[in-house]
Amino acid sequence: MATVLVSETEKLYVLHGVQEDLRVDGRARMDVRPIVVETDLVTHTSGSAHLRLANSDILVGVKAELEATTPARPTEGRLEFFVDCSANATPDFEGRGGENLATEISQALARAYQSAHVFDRRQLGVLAGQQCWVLYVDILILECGGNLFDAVSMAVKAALSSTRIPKISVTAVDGGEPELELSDDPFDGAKLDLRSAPILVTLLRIGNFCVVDPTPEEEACASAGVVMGVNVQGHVTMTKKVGSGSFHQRGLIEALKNGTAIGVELNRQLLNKLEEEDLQGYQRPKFGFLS
Amino acid sequence: MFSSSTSRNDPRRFTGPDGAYSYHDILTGSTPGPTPQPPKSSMNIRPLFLKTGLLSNAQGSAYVEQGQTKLLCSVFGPREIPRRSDFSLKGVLSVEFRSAPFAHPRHRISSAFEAQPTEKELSLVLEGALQAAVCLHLYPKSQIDVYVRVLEDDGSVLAAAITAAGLALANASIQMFDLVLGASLCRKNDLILVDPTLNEELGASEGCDLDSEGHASLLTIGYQPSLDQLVAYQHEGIITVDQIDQDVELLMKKCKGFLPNVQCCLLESLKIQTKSHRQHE
Amino acid sequence: MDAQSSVSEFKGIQPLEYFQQHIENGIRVDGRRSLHDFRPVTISQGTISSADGSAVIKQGNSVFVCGIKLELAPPNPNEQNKGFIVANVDLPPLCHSQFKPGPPSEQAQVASKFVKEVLENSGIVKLEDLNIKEGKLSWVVNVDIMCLNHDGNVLDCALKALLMAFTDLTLPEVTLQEDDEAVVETGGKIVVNNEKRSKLTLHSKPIACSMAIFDEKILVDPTEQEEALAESLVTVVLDANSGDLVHFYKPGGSSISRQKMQECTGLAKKQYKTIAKSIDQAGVVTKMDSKQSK
Amino acid sequence: MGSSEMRFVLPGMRICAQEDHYQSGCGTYVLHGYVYASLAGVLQIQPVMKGPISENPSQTSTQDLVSVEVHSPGEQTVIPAVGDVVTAKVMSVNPRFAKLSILCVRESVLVQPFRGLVRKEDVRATEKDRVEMYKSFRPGDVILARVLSLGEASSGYLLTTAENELGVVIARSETAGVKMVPVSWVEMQCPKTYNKEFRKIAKVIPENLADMAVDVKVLNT
Amino acid sequence: MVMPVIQLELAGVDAQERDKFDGGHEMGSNQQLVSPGDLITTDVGFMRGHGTYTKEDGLYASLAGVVQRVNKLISVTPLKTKYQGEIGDVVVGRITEVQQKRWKVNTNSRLDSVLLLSSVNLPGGELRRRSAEDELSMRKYLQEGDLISAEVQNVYHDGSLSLHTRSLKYGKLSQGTLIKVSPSLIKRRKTHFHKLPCGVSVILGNNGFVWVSPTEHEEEGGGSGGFSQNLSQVPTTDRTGIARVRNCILALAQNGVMLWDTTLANAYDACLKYPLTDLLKSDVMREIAFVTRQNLEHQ
Repeated sequence: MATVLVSETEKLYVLHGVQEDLRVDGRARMDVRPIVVETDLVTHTSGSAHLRLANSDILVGVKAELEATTPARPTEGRLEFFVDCSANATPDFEGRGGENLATEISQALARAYQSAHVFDRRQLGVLAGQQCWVLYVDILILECGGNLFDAVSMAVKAALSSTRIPKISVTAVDGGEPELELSDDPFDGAKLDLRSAPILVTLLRIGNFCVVDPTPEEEACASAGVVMGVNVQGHVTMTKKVGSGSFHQRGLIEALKNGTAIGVELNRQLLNKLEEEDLQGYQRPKFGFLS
Repeated sequence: MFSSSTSRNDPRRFTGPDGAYSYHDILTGSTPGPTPQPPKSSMNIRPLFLKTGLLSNAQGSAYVEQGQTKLLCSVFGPREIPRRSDFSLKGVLSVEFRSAPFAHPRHRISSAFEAQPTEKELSLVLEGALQAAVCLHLYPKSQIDVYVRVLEDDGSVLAAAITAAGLALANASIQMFDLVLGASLCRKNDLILVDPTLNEELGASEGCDLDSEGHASLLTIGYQPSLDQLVAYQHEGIITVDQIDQDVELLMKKCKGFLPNVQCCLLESLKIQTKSHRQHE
Repeated sequence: MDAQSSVSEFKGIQPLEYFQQHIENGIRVDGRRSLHDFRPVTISQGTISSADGSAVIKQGNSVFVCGIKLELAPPNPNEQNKGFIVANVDLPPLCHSQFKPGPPSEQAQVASKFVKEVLENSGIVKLEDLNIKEGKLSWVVNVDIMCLNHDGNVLDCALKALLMAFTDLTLPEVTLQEDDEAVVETGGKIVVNNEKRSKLTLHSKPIACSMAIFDEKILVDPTEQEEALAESLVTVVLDANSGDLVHFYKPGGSSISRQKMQECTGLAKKQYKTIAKSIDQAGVVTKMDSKQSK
Repeated sequence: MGSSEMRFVLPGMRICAQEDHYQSGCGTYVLHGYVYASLAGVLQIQPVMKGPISENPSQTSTQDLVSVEVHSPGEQTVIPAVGDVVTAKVMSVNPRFAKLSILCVRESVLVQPFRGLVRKEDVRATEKDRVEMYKSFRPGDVILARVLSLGEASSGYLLTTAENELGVVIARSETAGVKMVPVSWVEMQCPKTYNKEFRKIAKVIPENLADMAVDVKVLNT
Repeated sequence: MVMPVIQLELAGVDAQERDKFDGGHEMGSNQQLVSPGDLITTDVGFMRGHGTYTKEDGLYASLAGVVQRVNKLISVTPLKTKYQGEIGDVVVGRITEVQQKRWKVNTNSRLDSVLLLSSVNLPGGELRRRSAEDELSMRKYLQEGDLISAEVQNVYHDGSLSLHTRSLKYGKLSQGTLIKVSPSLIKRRKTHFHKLPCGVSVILGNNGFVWVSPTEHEEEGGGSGGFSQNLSQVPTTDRTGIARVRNCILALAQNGVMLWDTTLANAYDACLKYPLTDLLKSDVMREIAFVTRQNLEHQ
């Protein structure tokens, strides 16, 4: 985690606040800061999204490319996550500084999306045993205002939901190699089924309590945390401990329960808003980074 | 000619011809792959073989054999933090988790010096676990390096690595709050496989197919037995929180189960050390 | 200050003096009674079941493991009847505090190059033996030698580990169906019989003998500390089957006279048979046992 | 506790309740009122020495305090701590300070050296203003020094030699390269050339290193 | 469990609402906004100040900001900038490094500022001599991460600042929270230490670092050289006040309202009609800034 310097007394103030369920910015332990999301901003991608959670600013672009299938899974496509912690976000990311965080986030996403029950990779299949779609999900962290796992995962889900996979027709030329034909119409694309796709929820343990959506200052006060992947059905798809501290079993399960509830609600709202945006159609005004 | 073709991107080692592939790829094509596991829960950890202090250069070392999974961990330090970095009153842990090129039964793992993303992730998980276990406040301005090498991967490597790292740190006389033990299990609905082999782990991730019934998941914990704390916790696959609760409970029990083995191993090496120390005197 | 701590302090503060005093008395720092003694060697084969051939060797405190992984590939267009051997020596940070994570150290590169040259010069494996079908398919033998504890004499140990892994190596039977040539590259018509495995014929038995030269004295099988303090290092490789000189290697250091060189070769000639025998007799140990007590 | 029977403990083992006269010493820590081991080693109960070492100065009392300690057999894993006497080799000298490489902490040899620094004002206790670094240390000298503080992030530990027992213990003469013999507080003499060189010399020169060499032979036979 | 507050919006919703608040900038007509390359004047009677350059025919801006004229000197004060200190400024800073005889302090300047050991009051009174022992135990007084309030004592030739805390009002800061805003938003006043009626103290550092903390009672402090720290738990009412003030400051700063005691008090009054958790919403924040600005014009 990119850590900010915080003095011992500031930490104490944060800690007592969490105990009292009144955090430094006035939130309760389970409150999330306002989130603003917009999709389809980057024209050269198959799908994209821009998400702002307080000061965390995330841009995600999805590119679909045709590639060879893997022998183990001939009917399925692939999802590849790549996180770029640019030095724009915080000077700590300069050089190789953001590398570990980037690995952690991309691996967490990969694990969260791994199960076929949350994201069916067969919707990316083209020609069994030969060609499939590979979705390259490029995540750019523009500003770092805490809680990156959650912000990134929501932006990823939004970007995937705006992704259109071009229609492909397979024509077999008299018994020889099959030929692929890509549709010319840019709007003639299939949407992905993201009804079960997860988002990540981070819960940090500060003192004896867990908080969601931590600010960078709160992140500096926490010793341990847990990141979990949750979908709208309330399934847990991935969990892992983050940070240098430890958990007691009870505390961990308590955190996971809270996280599931938050995750379901966030997922629900995100899906609703994305649907609302989708209904506005292609012609809706775009606000981009000035909003 | 012997392949002197050093590849363009890595002139510092010899690499084979492009397009080389493992013969296991064809094997699985012709014969039905790994024999399907009988749907029977297995609640036992495979035979454990533990040994500490077998490497003379490292401050501490441990060798763990868990079934066919074999790995080695060595600890160096505390030593001076090499590069100029921020002053820290706490010590710094640096963990590197790598697999030997021949560790995987099917594929050769590229020996490129750049670690694979999964290796990097496991390094970070291990680092997080050990940070919670080591009394880092006693080692200001210093760094403790922990290196793990998997010699053979037959599943549950992370769990074995956690146990090995705990042993190696204790062997290095690095102050710790508690020992750390690792354990993992694979769950497919009600079928539970404690300490899964590689095939069982793969079975779990294949169980993620829509065709197969139910959900599969893989859980690894790092556990401090006397403080009753979880220092590492990593899981993938669909599961409910209640199932996690049960599984964590079960794994903690398993950890307590093989705690005597770990203690015996350490005590044995303590006795040997004490004896040789006395002889010197 | 008790005696032990003063000794270790002396060793830590003035390593050269400490070392000199031993050598002058004709003994070694690690307790060997003669400058020409080898450290005890233990070898175990086939310990790594994920590899097609493997060996673990311990020589004193130096521990090496060698694993061989087989791959298939079409042969080089210029040498259609040959296979490939790719040998690398890895000195990971785990084996000594001097190594850091990242690209291979210079020492590791040097060792890899040495092993490659010995492989080429000794003709231990004929590359033609690794061809399955001329112009179509060959074996790629990936040899990875990894040091787990570096206490000197990397080259001897690496070569021994390699030799023992080669003796352990078995190759599965591979047959090619002749008729359809086009699909060979995709592996469609290759049949691998993993049950039927055969050993590789080894045509020679290269044995390395490394020596460190210090104050005109020759130390056989130097430890890491002896190597660091020595003026010059020499490695002589002989074929244990024929007794021929395979390779002579002297990396840098101060120059040595011709007599010294011959002395080194002579020493190696005297020793190689014992080494070869010790390897043969080392037998198979199934588990790694504890470090040799001094 | 009987001293004949050695009791081994491992990290995380609860040793005893932290009562009035039991103190947590090295190799242990206190949690929820109990003393736990943090090292794998031998348990030792030692009477607490009165003085600055006492960890709990408020309890300098009538009761006999004992310290619960765990010592690992063989080499201790140590790092320099404030107050430790260390053995260090001089790496470079400039008019303001000398850079050192710390080789031993107390009696334990470090596996890898730590960097250290002696500033001009910390060379000796008296006449601090008239200290000349080049007349105190030379590169290659082995000195004894005490750790003052952890120092800055960029440099090493801050050391001092401002005690009689601290300073140069081994030095070689400039011209002949022979080990010199101290002839006064500030001078050493080369036994070969009889040239004198200036140093800040430590009072106690440990047993002649040649004697140690005898020990070496004894141990190896 | 109480339903958590989650507010997830689409980008558009927010932007449409904004228009109604725009336009009320407090930039007076006498203030001239320029961007780099803009001609400021062709008059030759002026002197060239910071943020300007001369070409044959006149004086041009090299920064984006507000033109300032002091007699014959023309300079451009940038809108967004790192802090450029002046002697006498009150700053809030964070210790980043402990060095020999001095601390390095992050004050939002281009270079870290310096706080010399000789420029602080050590516990034990002003007349106490600094010994070598103090030098070794500097980390006991202030260590990495600690926050201080201080005054700029001197500006070095390279632009870096030297600070001092030799007054009882300066020193180490205790419990509270730090907010970072652009230094250009801090209005220069006679005092930058404010005790708001709601039991909250605010230090508006000239460097854009704002410290919000519970108001300490008078009897404490004094003689400790500003190193005493109150570690008791802050009561909930104070905590609510601090959270409100914090969010008000952010609301004002995000909407470009200058910060001084009057705007703070106005904003605090304006925020009271909203529940605390709503203060993070951008529309509420804008409303607070709008009301504050309006009140200012009426006064």
